[in-house]
Amino acid sequence: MNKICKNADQAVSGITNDMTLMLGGFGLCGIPENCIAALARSKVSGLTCISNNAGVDDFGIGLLLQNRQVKKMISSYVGENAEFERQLLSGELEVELIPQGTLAERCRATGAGIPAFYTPAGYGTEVADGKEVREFDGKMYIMERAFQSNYAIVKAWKGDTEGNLVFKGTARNFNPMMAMAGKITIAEVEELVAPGVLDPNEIHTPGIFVNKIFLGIDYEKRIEQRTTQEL
Amino acid sequence: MNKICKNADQAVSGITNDMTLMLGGFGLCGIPENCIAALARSKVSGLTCISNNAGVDDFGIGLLLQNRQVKKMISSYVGENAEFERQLLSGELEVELIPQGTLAERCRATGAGIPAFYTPAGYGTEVADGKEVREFDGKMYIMERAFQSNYAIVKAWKGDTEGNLVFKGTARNFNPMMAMAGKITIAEVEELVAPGVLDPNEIHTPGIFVNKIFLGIDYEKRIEQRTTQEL
Amino acid sequence: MLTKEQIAKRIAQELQDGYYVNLGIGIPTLVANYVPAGMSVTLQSENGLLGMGPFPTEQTIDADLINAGKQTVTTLPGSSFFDSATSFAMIRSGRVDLTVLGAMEVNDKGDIANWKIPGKMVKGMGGAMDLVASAQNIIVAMQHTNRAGQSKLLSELSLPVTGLGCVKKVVTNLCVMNITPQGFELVELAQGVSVQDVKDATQGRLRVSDNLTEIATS
Amino acid sequence: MLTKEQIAKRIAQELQDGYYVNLGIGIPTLVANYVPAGMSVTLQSENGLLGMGPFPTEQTIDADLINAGKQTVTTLPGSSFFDSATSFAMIRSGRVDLTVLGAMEVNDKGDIANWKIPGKMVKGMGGAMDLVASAQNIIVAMQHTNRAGQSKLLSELSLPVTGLGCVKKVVTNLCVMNITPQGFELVELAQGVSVQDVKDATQGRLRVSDNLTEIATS
Repeated sequence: MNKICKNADQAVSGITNDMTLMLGGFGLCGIPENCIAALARSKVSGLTCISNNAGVDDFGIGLLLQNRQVKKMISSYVGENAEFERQLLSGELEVELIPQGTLAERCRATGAGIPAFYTPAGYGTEVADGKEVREFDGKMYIMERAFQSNYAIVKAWKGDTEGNLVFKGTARNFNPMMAMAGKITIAEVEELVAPGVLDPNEIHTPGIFVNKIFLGIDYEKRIEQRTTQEL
Repeated sequence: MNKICKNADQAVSGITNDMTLMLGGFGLCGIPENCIAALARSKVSGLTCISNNAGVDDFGIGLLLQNRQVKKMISSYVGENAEFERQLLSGELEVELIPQGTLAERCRATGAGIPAFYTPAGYGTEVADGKEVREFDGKMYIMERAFQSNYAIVKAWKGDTEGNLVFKGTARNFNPMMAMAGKITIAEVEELVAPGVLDPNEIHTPGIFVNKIFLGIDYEKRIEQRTTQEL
Repeated sequence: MLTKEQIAKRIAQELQDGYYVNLGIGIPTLVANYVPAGMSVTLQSENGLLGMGPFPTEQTIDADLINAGKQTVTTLPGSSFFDSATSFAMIRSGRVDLTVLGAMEVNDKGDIANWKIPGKMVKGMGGAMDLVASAQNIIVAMQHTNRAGQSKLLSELSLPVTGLGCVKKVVTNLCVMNITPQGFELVELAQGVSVQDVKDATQGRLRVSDNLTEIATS
Repeated sequence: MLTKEQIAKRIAQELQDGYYVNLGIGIPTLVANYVPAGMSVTLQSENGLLGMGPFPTEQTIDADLINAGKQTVTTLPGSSFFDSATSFAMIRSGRVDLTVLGAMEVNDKGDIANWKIPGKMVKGMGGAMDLVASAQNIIVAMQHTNRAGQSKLLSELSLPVTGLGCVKKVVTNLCVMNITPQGFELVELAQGVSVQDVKDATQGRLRVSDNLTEIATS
């Protein structure tokens, strides 16, 4: 069973028009740069993208927005993106906003075979509209559902040919839950090693969740807010 | 803020009669040996113990059963324990059996502030008795609730004084979710280090979940099924 | 009639390259010994291990490394450890390709009973209910009849159910049967066993496949 | 009147040794600069970091290490990284002792609006709804009035709600107010601000504490 792909283009080659994708990352941190670039090259369109953010104008999911490949974004925060705003206001793009913790938990539920759960986030707000509201032990909760998605695309620091993944720093964010949640999960990694190189105790995502893996190239890792201090 | 306890007796000193405890471990692997011994010394009674298993006659939770300190066990499998069977049949001990995955997920839900979720495990069986049954996308599920417990007691391999924990091998099992789930969480560790020694990337349980930590002693790590081969 | 080892060996023929497999206690455990050469199969143990290897030697035994049967085991290159919630996440989300379980009873609708005998001490269901509720592909490995000679392949379960309509195939000492909408379908016979032997030992609805063959045990 | 820094400094007085704290974007972020000496406070960033340190130098900057405001940060000894599901598990289960947030409006029942202005581009709620629905102790840091001079402390929210009955305390440029069953309670005044100034700037139900004091800003 070979999970290894030659490159991003091969890894995303099964993605077709109108599919729903989960894309890891928080802001521009830990995003699957190689796969996004390959999707931009592929010209697939009508995509629904589940991702905490929508990138910036010329990087991350912003590249897919520029190409008009995205039909709908499901995110918690879509701030830094002028083209996004233009498409949204013109009605070209649909957006569903979800509380960040609910987004994370819905991804996790998907990967855990849990069809629905209750969370207090959004109770009493428009997020609760049309959802079941229920009291447990004197507190109010709303019912949230797992997602249905075709592919999950994640970025890890290291991976092995069995699909085991290790993330670095806050580039972990949504990647592990999305890796669990994809019907097919693609992982791009900065370092691809042989089985046994990664310590089994230190693996964040067990290989069973990963269907395709490849060694990414030319990571830009753009920084959105470059904040520094002098010592 | 000092989370460090001198020893197991100090760590469990807040546990009083009729409390509900979560105890990590699978079989005798990864059980909090030191805390169980301290509880046995403490003579607290009427305990409800949430633990995947109930130990063996003279080790693990079996020690608390011998002392008649346990009122109720909530477990998925209580096999290897003659004294357990005697108390159960005589009506001295109450037992609630829960599918293992449901037990794990209920612990995780408790620690994640999720009051209830749906799982397919047990649908159509006596486990579903009295529970809400519901269909999602053509499949039947039952609603399961988070636990209410006073203390969680876990065993880790390494820990630091901030409460960060790293587990080893399959001794991880239920420990991380229970650590998340305790109103108060006690961790015993084989090695206690200063903050910064553990790689922040490799921590399994972040310190925020752990209230008390101490360096355990004299680990026996008894093996239930000593299976070997000659090469 | 098949030995336990032959039952395991027959089930091993169901393996495919790249499969993730969960093996229950008893005969199912033996399946690991018959993985076809050149095939990569990864064993999942629900206590938190993927990539389980054979038993250790006396020198490499590790109390912190056991399987779901509480036996000491080893890891293979590419293995990973994880907590029990993640382990059952794999199981519930259908990532385990094949689950092999023992059973006390199976009925002709694919319901299974394997955790409780009324009147006897109940040890618990362990992970069995989670596995049968979620696994995409469940094969039961068991003796065709119980010690009293009664059929374990029934029209209705007599014992408390573990899961409904989940078993796809049963391999016994007598034969291989698929579970179909029409009940048990006898598809392969053990050497020396007749169709009538199977009929006599099967209480549930049974039909014989048009393509009945003999189980290859070599 | 308090500067933004003084608002942050006043909120820092609410910190206690051992607290885990989540600080929102804007004034709340500044609270980290005023942790009392000798006190151990751990900052949680909901994108997956516990034990956040100050900004890096140009030499130590790391694109894989940011906070929830997407700023590059560092870690302190004892820090840990985790995924977003675990991060919000901490938040929902009440493990975060203090949450400091900005707001567009707060009402006298403790409801908060801070994510959406109808007619303007909506950027999203990020983690705000999860935080306000679960935090045990929420302090709002904000200006008392908006740019048009209108009160942001209301009897009814005019903007879409983020969470109900969750704010415990508000620190503004004018004063400190607790949220009580009787509405806003003015407990501390900024130097040079009168009770009448606060009354004029507060649209919601307001009463003055019997123990009204001046905010210590030194």
